[in-house]
Amino acid sequence: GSHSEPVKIGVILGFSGPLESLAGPIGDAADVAVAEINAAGGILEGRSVEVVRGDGTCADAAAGTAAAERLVTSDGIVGMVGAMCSGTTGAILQAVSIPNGIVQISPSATSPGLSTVEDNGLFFRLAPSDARQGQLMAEIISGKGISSVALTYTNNDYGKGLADSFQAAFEEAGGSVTINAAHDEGKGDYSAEVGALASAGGEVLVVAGYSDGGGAGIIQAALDSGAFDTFVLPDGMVSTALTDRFGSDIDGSFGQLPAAAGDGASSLEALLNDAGVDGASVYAREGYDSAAVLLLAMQAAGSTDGAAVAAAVLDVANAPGEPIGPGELAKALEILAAGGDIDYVGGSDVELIGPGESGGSYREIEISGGEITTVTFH
Amino acid sequence: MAVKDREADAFLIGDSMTGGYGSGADILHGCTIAVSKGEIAVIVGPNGAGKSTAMKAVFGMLNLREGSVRLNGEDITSLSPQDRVAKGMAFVPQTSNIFTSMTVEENLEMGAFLRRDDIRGTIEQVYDLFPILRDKRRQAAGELSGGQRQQVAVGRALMTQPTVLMLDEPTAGVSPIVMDELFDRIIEVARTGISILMVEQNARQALEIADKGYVLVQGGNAYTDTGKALLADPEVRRTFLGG
Amino acid sequence: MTLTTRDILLFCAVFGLIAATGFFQSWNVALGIFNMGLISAIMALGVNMQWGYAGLFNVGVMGFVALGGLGAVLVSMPPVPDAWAAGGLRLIVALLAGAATIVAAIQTWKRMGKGLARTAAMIAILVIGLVIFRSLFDGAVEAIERVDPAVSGYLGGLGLPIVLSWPVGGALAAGAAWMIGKTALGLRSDYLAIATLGIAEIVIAVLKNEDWLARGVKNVIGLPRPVPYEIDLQRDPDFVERAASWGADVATASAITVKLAYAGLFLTVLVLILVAAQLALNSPWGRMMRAIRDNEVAAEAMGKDVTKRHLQVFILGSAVCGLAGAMMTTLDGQLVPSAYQPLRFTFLVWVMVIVGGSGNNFGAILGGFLIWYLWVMVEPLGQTLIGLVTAGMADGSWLKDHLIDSTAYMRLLTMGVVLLVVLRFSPRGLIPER
Amino acid sequence: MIVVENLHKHFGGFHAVDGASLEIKAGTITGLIGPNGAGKTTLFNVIAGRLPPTSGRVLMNGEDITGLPPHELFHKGLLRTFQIAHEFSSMTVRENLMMVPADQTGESIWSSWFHRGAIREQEKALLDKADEVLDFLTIDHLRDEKAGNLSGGQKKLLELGRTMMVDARIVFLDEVGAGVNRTLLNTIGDAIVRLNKERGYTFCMIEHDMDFIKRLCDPVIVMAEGKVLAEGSADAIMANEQVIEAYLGTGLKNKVQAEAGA
Amino acid sequence: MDLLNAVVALLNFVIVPAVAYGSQLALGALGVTLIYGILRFSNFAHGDTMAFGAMATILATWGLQAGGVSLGPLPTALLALPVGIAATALLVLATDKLVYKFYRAQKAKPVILVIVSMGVMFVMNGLVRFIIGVDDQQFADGARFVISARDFREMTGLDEGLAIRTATVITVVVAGICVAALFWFLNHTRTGKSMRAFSDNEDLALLSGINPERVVAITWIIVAALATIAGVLYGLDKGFKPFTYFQLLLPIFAAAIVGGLGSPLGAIAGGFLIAFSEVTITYAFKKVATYVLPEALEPQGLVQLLSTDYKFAVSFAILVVVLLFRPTGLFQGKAV
Ligand SMILES: Nc1ncnc2c1ncn2[C@@H]1O[C@H](COP(=O)(O)OP(=O)(O)OP(=O)(O)O)[C@@H](O)[C@H]1O
Ligand SMILES: Nc1ncnc2c1ncn2[C@@H]1O[C@H](COP(=O)(O)OP(=O)(O)OP(=O)(O)O)[C@@H](O)[C@H]1O
Ligand SMILES: [Mg+2]
Ligand SMILES: [Mg+2]
Repeated sequence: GSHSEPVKIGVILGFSGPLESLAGPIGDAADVAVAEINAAGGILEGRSVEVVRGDGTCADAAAGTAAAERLVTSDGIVGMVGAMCSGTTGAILQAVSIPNGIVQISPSATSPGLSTVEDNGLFFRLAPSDARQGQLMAEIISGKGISSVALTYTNNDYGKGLADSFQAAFEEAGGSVTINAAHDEGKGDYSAEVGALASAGGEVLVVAGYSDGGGAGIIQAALDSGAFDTFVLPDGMVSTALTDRFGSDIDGSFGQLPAAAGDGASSLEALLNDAGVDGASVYAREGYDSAAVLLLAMQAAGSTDGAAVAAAVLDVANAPGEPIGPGELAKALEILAAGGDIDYVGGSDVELIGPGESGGSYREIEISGGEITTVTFH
Repeated sequence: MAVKDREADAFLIGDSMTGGYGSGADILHGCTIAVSKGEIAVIVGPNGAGKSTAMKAVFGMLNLREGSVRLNGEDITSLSPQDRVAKGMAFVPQTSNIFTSMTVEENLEMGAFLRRDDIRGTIEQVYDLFPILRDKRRQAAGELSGGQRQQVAVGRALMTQPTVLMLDEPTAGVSPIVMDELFDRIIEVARTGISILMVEQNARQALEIADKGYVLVQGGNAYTDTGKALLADPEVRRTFLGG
Repeated sequence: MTLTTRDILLFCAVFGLIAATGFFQSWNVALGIFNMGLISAIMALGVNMQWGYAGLFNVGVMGFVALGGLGAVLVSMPPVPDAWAAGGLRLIVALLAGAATIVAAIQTWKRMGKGLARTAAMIAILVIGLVIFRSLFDGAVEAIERVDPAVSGYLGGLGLPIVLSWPVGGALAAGAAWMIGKTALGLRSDYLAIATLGIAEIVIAVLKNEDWLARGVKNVIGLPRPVPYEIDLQRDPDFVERAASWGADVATASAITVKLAYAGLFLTVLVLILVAAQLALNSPWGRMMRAIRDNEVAAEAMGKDVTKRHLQVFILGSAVCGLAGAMMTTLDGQLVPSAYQPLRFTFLVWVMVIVGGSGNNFGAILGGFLIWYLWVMVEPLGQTLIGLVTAGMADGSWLKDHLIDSTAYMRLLTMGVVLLVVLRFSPRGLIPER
Repeated sequence: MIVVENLHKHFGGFHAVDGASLEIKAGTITGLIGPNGAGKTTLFNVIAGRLPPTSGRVLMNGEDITGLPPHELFHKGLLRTFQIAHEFSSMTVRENLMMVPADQTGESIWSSWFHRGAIREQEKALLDKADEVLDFLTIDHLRDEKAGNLSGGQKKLLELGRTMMVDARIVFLDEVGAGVNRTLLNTIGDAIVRLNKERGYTFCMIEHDMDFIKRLCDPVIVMAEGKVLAEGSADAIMANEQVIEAYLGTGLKNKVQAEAGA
Repeated sequence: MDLLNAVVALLNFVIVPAVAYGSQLALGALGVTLIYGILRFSNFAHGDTMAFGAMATILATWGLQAGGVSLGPLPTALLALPVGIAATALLVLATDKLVYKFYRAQKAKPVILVIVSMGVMFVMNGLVRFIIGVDDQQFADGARFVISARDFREMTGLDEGLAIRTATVITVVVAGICVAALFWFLNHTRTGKSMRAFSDNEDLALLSGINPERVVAITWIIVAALATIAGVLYGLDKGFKPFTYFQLLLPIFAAAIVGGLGSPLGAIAGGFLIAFSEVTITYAFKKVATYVLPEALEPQGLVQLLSTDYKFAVSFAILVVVLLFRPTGLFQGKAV
């Protein structure tokens, strides 16, 4: 295309369907990144960036694929942020991104299966594979001298993968998991699950779910019935939605989420909040970072060609280079334009390893006084 | 032609009605039926002649393309069925003429839906007429035998205390003894000044008590005369009344 | 039953819509819609057999579609030798033991006379059987699922060409339908509905939770394909040359070639099923089915074995749904159990049948294409709509921002409106039964 | 042909059929009459396999057929009509008749794919047969009408027409006459007699029209309150005091009949 | 003492939650069953009607809360209920006029109406999300508990706690009142009987002088009231989220059907049956057993009949079994 034409990128998330309430903030955060870049004069010598949204639905791979297909072949997007759920992500990758040579960066797909998928080098994700988090969570819990936990997970690839890797690691470390029970999203009533969890017993309850979905429902029911009062919260659970709802009732609960050491996370959260986006929502920061990495890679590659962009992603995301935090996209563009090297850190401490996924540094948190407080970084 | 003259001042008249169901072909072709105050008019004719259709047309359950319906001199062609009920008309259709899931007594109560006065007395009258219904008052009407259902249907219509009573084959399936009762009762009702318009296949008995008889064929009037006269007409007897 | 001019015009209109998508957006999108439209049409045909022919209210379509998907995995994925070694045999023995228990229980129930002894014997058999089953099964499952859980953790499939899975998927669905039919077909319409709905949920629960079978919610991805990969085409110099001679860029040409290949396969299946369905429907068999649907009591009195016929058509329809399910999983290239939602896989198919015209095979097919087209296209439609509505508003106004934020929800809303409009103008479906 | 032994059918506490025993002899046209609610239709329903009996047995030519499903009875040559018409309402009148015969090749889905020729021939024969029956019932002009759109009496005729599509051995008619024009009913009566004489059908018919009963039936069985009250020739029955009291009455109808007879 | 603990544990984790969930389902099922009983179709839009009613009430509640109105220990939302009911009634009446009326006049088959109601469902779905968004909304105020687990433990000195929530109590009471009122209304008032007559035989109802439009309107108004009440009580207990209301549709239908479609009593019974089967069958009796049994017999495993993974499936399996033995549901529903 000519130089004055805008560069179009797609943002495909589950805007309708079971995880619809998570999709909004992620998409909006991506918009914030794009707006920042446009304010800095765009990429590739002044081309502005335009976002085209598509509904991945999270539940209907075919509809998600059709949306992606349309974005790529009709709207003419040259890169894609998405999809949200691992299922749709895999489908779109196979059916659309690979055939059309489009770079796809998912902010939130965490299924370990995606690590080994045949992707022709086009697929990246900023969320770490769940395998690593499970291990870390086991370490943190054992570190507190807790030896027996009850475990519940949201019944999808994220929850199941996390729960399995955690259970394996925790039992390895000598702990015992009294029960490992799934819960389904959006089912409203969780008394049966909590009944079983309570009966199985355990010092704390590990909830591998979503903070505005079933996970919160489980905590509510557990608190109501007095079954548990301390919860272990992995990434999907840590958000202000949780503290807004339960306040200091869950004081003493703890957990971890992928996040950078330093203040990238908090400054991005502030940045997003200023733009009217819930910066604390799960994967919102990764949404911003995904869009940023994608566009910076285009700038670095000096073109929108898929293969070239794919090759540039790792350069942009990893050291060496000038570290780039949230809100510093203008600076990054400048450096790249001048032929320099950057190391994008962003709000989620982006560091891509192996097959192009986040290596995973984590922030350990604790709830105290109804607030999420950072304990340390791993 | 005495009958024809009296149609002008008939209490209820469906005048040269033409029409059919929905957008289908016409079933009625300029058919006229009428009944005067306190009289019994009987419609007979072969199956599919349009008797039931004519009754429904008079009751406003199908759109007429031509013709009109007048009650007591007033044109009611465009009134809805439930408004006609309010004007004192009552109708027992030929099929699905009871509320099957409701009890016998509730069926009768529904008949009196528009009445605001005490209906106990009327219910008792119906039970006296059809004693079997008293035994079955708490039973769902759908569980009754064919003839018992028919009795419920007629009872329901009587509950309205109408000024015009329209009956589509009220005696189909009822036993002879009940049929006699029913005809007796119909004569009685007519004597109180209520007009009765009925379709009958038990035509000979019906024409016997009729002040006026209509023979419908293919949606039009074939013969119209007093009941006795029709009964006496050998042609009518042979072709329509089974000899 | 022949097509009237109006019907043909309707078909032309729907294909015209899809073609317009090709002209104005891209042929890739259009072909993508067409391919899923073919699969939807087959599903709709299956439901139409059950509802349109025989009046069976099956709202468990999702379950049969999912079983078809399972068939695709079981046939086409390579076996996992480690898992087989770890517990494959034990698992099979366990399943056989389970089946034997049930058969034994049923036989006892049939053979023994009524009474306490029978109940006691039955319970004893069931309890002992359950204990044996669980002791074998639990161990085997644990062993299998421990084999590299992140990428396998299941037994894998047979490693056969995936096209073979289509009939197998149909057969799996038919088997399930047989079991369901045996127990639940005596129920009256709405009650049959809830039974099938429930059984579909059970099928999905099994798919989600039995990891040894098809990895449960961890999903199976990267199923083999019956057609070439785009990437391979793009690397094939012959193909590149040919694409150049057509004047298309290679990526587009390869994607379209692959889609056309799928379309050819799917179309063949659809035509075969359609011909079989039409022949049956227009023969005395179809007449008998319609009679049964109209009035079971009278049909029974006229010597038709209603129960048997219901079972037959239930199995046939379900098998067709299973077949379509296997085809869909093939097209998706993955099996994602949590994606099976009743709204999408049961009720949307019902919408297809009703909007198209139940009782009419061509109606069902038309409905399949049209509704799928809308399901995909309501998203841009909704966006356009919001764009139009907000065009006149002042920038930055609260309402405008709110509306633009809500664009995503326009998807279902538009779907609803379109559905209501279509049904308003043809309440008996676009191509009604004659 | 059919023997009913001490049959009971109870609905809750209500005894609709209360120990009825009767025999329908082969080759007869047996009339079954009785007051409304006597249990006639219920008896039919039990014999024809629609309802399971509470107790008692039904024998057909010595074979116990109690509780057999209707479709099996149909194959044994036992047919029935319904008092409240059970037409196949969304099918055409002709199709209503054509679906009746059993063992049509085309009723197997397999044959519908691979034996088109045989089916075509059978269909032609069926079609002719159906048209013949429709002609006879004077509803041939309605052959392509949806059965649901027929008039009340026409539906009754269709009910009867279905039994004429096959070679039955025994036919149970539940008030075929109700709602049928009397002139036509006479023709139907003639047909019944003809089927009985020429083809050896046995009939058992419920009817309230005593003219009709008298013309056709011998013997006549009277039921009341679930039991058999009397049995005999039509004349004997009509003179039976008990029957007059319970069923016939002495009112208008008899007067009219007397006149008609005169 | 241990026996007491066992009983309390059972109460706290099985009985009370099942009663709470059951009565929530029952209230929803009541609306579904009424539409089925009178208008003769399965209304798929009911879940979203509940969401709409709850949303309208929430907006009104916020208004009241902003105005400083409160009901003390009871949630303010109860005060806002009439507003929600009125808004919902207007919505469903408008829907009826715009949509359903046409199909009634056409005498369309029930299944057509079912599909049409899905169209309505999509539209309402969008409408609710348009107005209030997809997020969780908390609007409960007042006291959350009648008695909390901790208070109970302190009061009785037992190891086990027993929590009873205000919302549960309100829901149970309201469900009881609703079913009694509905039962009485349908069976003993003229209007109620005319509604049943209408559902039985529409044409004949006309012939009895019953005004069908009035019957339909009254039905919708009652349904709107039931849906709003159910939606609000559910929201008070669990929080308001549009997607959950849609998901609730399935168990609600299950409850209505197992109870016998068209029967208000059946809806209640069905709701409880579903809730109890979900909770009991998947409950791990380990804790209870530990209290009751001597130490030697203490169970090793969880003593759980089936894992909670299959909770939904199990309740459906039970449904199927119930239907096999009572083919029209517990309370003799009707089938179209
Ligand atoms: N399903 C049922 N439940 C309860 N009672 C029933 C049921 N079916 C029939 N009955 C009762 O059984 C009795 C006999 O009914 P049946 O239909 O056999 O009468 P019938 O002799 O055919 O009468 P008719 O001449 O009026 O048709 C009636 O009193 C009826 O109310
Ligand atoms: N709902 C309908 N739609 C279309 N045609 C109909 C409908 N009902 C009846 N007809 C047709 O109208 C004609 C007249 O029917 P109608 O019911 O008026 O006959 P009838 O004189 O009452 O006959 P019967 O004595 O058999 O009751 C018949 O030929 C019938 O096929
Ligand atoms: Mg008639
Ligand atoms: Mg009878």
